[in-house]
Amino acid sequence: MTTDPILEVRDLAVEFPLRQGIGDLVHRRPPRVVTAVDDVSFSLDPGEVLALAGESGCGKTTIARTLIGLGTATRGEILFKGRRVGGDPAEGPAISLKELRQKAQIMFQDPYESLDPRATIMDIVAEPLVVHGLAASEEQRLDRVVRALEEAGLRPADDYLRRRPHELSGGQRQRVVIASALVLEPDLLLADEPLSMLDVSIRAEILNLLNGLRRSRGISILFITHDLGIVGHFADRLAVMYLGRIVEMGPTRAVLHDPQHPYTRALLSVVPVPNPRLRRTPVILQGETPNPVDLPAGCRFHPRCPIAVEACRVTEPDLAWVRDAHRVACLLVAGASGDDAAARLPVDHAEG
Amino acid sequence: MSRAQAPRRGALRRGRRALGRNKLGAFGAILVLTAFFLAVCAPLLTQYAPTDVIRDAAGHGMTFAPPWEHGPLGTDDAGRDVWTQLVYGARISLTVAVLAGFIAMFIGSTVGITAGFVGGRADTGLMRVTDVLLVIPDLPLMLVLIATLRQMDLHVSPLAVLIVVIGLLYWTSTARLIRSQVLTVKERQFVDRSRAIGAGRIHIVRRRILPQIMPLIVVNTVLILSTAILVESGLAFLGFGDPTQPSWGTMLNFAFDRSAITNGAWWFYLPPGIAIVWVVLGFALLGNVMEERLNPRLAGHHLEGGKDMVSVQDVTEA
Amino acid sequence: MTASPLLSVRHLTTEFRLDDGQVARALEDVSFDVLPSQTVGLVGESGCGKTTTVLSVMRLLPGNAQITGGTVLFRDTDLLTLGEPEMRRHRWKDIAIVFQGAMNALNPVMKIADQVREPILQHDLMDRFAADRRVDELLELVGIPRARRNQYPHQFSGGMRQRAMIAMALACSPDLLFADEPTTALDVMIQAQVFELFKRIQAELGLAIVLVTHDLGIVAEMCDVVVVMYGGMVAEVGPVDAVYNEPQHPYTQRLLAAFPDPSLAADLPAGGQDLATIPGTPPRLNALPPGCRFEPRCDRRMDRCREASPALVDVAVTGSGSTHRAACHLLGGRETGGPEAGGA
Amino acid sequence: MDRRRFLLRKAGLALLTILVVFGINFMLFRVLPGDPVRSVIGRGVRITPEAQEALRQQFGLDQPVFPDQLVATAGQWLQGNLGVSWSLRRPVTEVLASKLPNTLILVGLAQLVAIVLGVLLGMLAGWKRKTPLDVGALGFSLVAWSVPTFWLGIILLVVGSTLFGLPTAGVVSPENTGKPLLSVLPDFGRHLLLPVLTLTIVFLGEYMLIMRSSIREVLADDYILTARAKGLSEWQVLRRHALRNAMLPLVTVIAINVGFIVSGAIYVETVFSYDGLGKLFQSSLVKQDYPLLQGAFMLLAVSVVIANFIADLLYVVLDPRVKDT
Repeated sequence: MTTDPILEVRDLAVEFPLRQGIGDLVHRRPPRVVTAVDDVSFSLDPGEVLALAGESGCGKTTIARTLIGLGTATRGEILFKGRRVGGDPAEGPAISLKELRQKAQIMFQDPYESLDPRATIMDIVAEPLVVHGLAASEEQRLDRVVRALEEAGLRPADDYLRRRPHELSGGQRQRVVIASALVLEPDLLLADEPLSMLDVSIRAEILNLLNGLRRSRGISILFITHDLGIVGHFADRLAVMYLGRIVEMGPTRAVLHDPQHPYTRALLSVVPVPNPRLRRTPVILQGETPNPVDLPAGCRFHPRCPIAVEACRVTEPDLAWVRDAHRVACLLVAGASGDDAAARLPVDHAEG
Repeated sequence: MSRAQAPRRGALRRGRRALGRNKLGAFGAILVLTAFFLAVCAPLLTQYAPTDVIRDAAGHGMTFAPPWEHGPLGTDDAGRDVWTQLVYGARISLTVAVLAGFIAMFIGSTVGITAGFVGGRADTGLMRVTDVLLVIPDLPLMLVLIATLRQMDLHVSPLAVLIVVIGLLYWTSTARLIRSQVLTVKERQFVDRSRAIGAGRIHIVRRRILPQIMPLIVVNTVLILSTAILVESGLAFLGFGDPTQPSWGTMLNFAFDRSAITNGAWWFYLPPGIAIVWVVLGFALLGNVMEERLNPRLAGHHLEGGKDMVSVQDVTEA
Repeated sequence: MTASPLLSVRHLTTEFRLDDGQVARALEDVSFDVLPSQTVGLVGESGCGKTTTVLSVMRLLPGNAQITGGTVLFRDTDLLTLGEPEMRRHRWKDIAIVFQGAMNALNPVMKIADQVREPILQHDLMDRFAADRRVDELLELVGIPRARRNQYPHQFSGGMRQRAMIAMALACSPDLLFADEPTTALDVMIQAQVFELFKRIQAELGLAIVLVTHDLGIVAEMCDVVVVMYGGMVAEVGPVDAVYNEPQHPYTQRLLAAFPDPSLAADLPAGGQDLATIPGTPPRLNALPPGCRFEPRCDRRMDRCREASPALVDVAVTGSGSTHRAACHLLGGRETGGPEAGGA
Repeated sequence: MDRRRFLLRKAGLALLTILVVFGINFMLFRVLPGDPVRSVIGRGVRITPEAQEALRQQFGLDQPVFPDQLVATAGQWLQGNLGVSWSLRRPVTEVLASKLPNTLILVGLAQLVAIVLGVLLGMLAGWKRKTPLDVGALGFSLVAWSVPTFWLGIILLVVGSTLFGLPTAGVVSPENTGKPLLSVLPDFGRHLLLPVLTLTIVFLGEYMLIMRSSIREVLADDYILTARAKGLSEWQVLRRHALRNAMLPLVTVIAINVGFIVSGAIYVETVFSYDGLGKLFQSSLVKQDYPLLQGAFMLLAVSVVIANFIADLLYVVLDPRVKDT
């Protein structure tokens, strides 16, 4: 890597305290916490798309919200272009949250919810400019808003400026969201499930739009999704999360082609494939993701893991290199741990 | 009289839909406007003063003169013109209700927004106070307070006492309502988006939260006004109005205490009651129509209107 | 024809009366068959009429909707001609529904076991005691621990609720099961569990399933036959294999192209590849185009498409008893109004 | 569990409310100007300073207000000693106990009828939309809500007495005064009719309105569709699935409204000179009989708090999901 990463996340942990009952106070039980994100590290290069994938409750959304300051990190640090977010300038290069929020933008899942129903499209797209005191004159502001709208595919922009969100379709709203992110010309876009509420044909359009932005503007995108079916079309790298941790991370093609972690394998095997000639036998994990309050000891996936061994109950695996940039957190994967326990890993279970 | 504003609001809103939206709203507006018209134009609508005693040809006071002897609404036990009292009473009733309503609304909105937006201890504390006030039976509490204040020789008008007491007690349901609305709005994604853009607290409250809350405040004010009219009339009926400035409630108090009923003087006890129902109904209907008008998203579950097609959900809402 | 259809929908047309007095034609001329033990996928984007089709067959439409034409033959009985009491006897006993996995399809203040038991008692299938035993069997079948039978829906996770819903649907041993977006709110792994359960009960009980979904992948994995709907009409119908590999209707073609195929993802160029899109938006049901409903978005439209709505015509007859048919003028078929357009 | 937490919180609130009411009572009594002793013996009566001082000591008024008087008062109240009524010269507790049953019967009957009718009619109105029943129910509810209770009482009093010859005042006729109510039941019933009717109408309108909209909302829920799909008839759907769910908002409203019931009792008892707590409250206010006023206020508040808590309990029974807001 010759370029410096635009975003670096180091050992990020986010915990939410649980409300204590009267009984807990009386018995002086220590406050319990939900560990939403646990020791997550990754980086993102300029122009790169990193997909953060996993089921609900795995912590992927919490990461995005924490990055943009909508949640508070319990531990760890976030560096934006080498500057610590919210850090003390005395300890090295730092960036304020306010400045970060100018360079990084978030877009949410639900295009019906993420636009103020009472505001006009003009107000919504111009809001970032107002907040950051950019574009002093009215004309300048209008000019930038129009450019952003057109770049987001709402042409001619004049048709949209005076409208309100409820007059637009889901796809159009998501384009407005994108426009309001583009108006500040950000370097980083945190896209939290931007496609999951949209119909198939609309979804493709929005995905292509994001893809185009990355190519034309070199915006880096952290793409949060539960849909492993779509990442191949978009992401350069893929990180799979389970219960607050990244269990596997690597170039998208490598992970999809040769998934190492048993969870990734299972997850990939259950993604429906629109090809009736390719019906496979899915690896269906039984039960449900456990409650993040009482995390299992050892590898947190072991209670549901089809190949878990005794050691998995005790040792929590680190995210270790397999080959090239492909990393896995599993004791049983060769290269990921010192021993050759991986020999026990059946490799045929994901193929039909 | 009840403080159960929230459920009733919903119920009325739906009720309104059943009868057609604009007709009922217009009806409510007409009721309210006529009442204000009476109040404002009182001196033009009658040739008497409320305290004038009507005398017959022989110079005797006409007590309990029926409408066919003295129009349009006859006289009361002291021979005063009922119509005159009615139109001047509108002034008193509406003034007390409007002032008390605004006090209640101001306290309620402030408490609600503060509790909802600040959260934490401030929220807990304010809501504790609200809950306690909500449970204490309102009429006895008001009566005790009014009696006490009157005993304290404060040299203020009894009407001022009424206004303050009603205003100080009827903000609780508003505060709860607005707090819960603020909490809902605060959690909505477009507020998160504003925060994520870097907007400060003041910007968010002013530009994102208040605009969503305003319609609720306005509508609730109108509905509180209808409650305030009822409460004022009740207190006045129990004898806590200002006998020198009779409101509709005070008129009913006189009618009841001075045997208008046993004398069959229906022209004395029917008109003020009808006037009260008139205005209360008017405010209630108006409030609910305004609610719909001011809030385009009220009916707006996001399945409605947003999708490109008329889906089943859309049409089943009809 | 190897078997006579269990359910045969012909020319079904359903209209909604809107607030402003307009009429929206939510379904028009919908025809398809369901054979015994078959799985049929009803697929399309939101608002295409999938759910309306199910509710029309069950005659559970809201008050402002009306079925204005067609027949719904369930084993030779036209459900549309039955009186309400007779129709009630068919509901759940012959045709049951699993609704979308949201909390709302179960009564929040009723215990799970009571809800599962209710249809058994309603249709007088057995006494209370036997019904209770049956409930236990059903819950075991779908994998709900006996200890949880007396819990309430809010104590169940989304996946468990959907299992309870399925147990309830099986209570009267129906021959046909509608599953309306049964996994929409669920995670993929839970979705896989639910579909595994569907496959198992179908193998064990031999019932036919109509799966309503917007997910082309699910249809490919689960179904024998697919019905592609667009704008309230059937665009294409046929065996899944035929429709997916040789789609005839331009809408089906574009829809399949727009749907990402994860099995090919590993071979995509680094940085991904654009997906095919369908420009424009689906028509509003109260402002339908005069001719083919897909015409305004179709890149192969002809003059004829603007004038007349195409009827379903045979593309090829396959051996399985399901014919591959599509409604497109490119196939040169007859126009609307032709005799028995949807016959199997 | 959530339920226990919910009930604990509600119980805490109830206790706090009672404390606050006690505080208000205590403070107001001390804040009042003038010499309470004078009020006891009535204005214009001359007594010696010595006698005044004796009374003063008897009431504990020579002690410092805080904490001595507060502690003493709290202690006495806890023992059920609410002092002696100035105007009636009888222990307040005794006076209250003699009036409580009358009010409970009046209010209880009215509530019962209003709830049963409100649930039934509201349900039918919400189910059969846009029928004459629905529109009628709505119109009735709106007007009933807008009518001041006391005025409705006056109208019914006039109509009832002139057209049906019903009594206009009292709990029983003068000749039956003092006899046990059970022995003069027909007379008691005739006296109850109009006050109960007044209160019923006032509450019925509101309950009907809430039930009506609540049943509509519930009927649009998905589980109703499930119930229909199961082959249930409309009536079965309504009874087994919609009713209980639709009752929940009503219970909440009744809980909030208990205070409103007290207001209703005060107005109605005043209009019909019905000898209950409401009338007692009103008359002790007029007579400035502070011990009695305090006692009546306290009893009313405690009743409301208890009724409120019962409604919360009922809610927990009806709804397995308890949300702690």
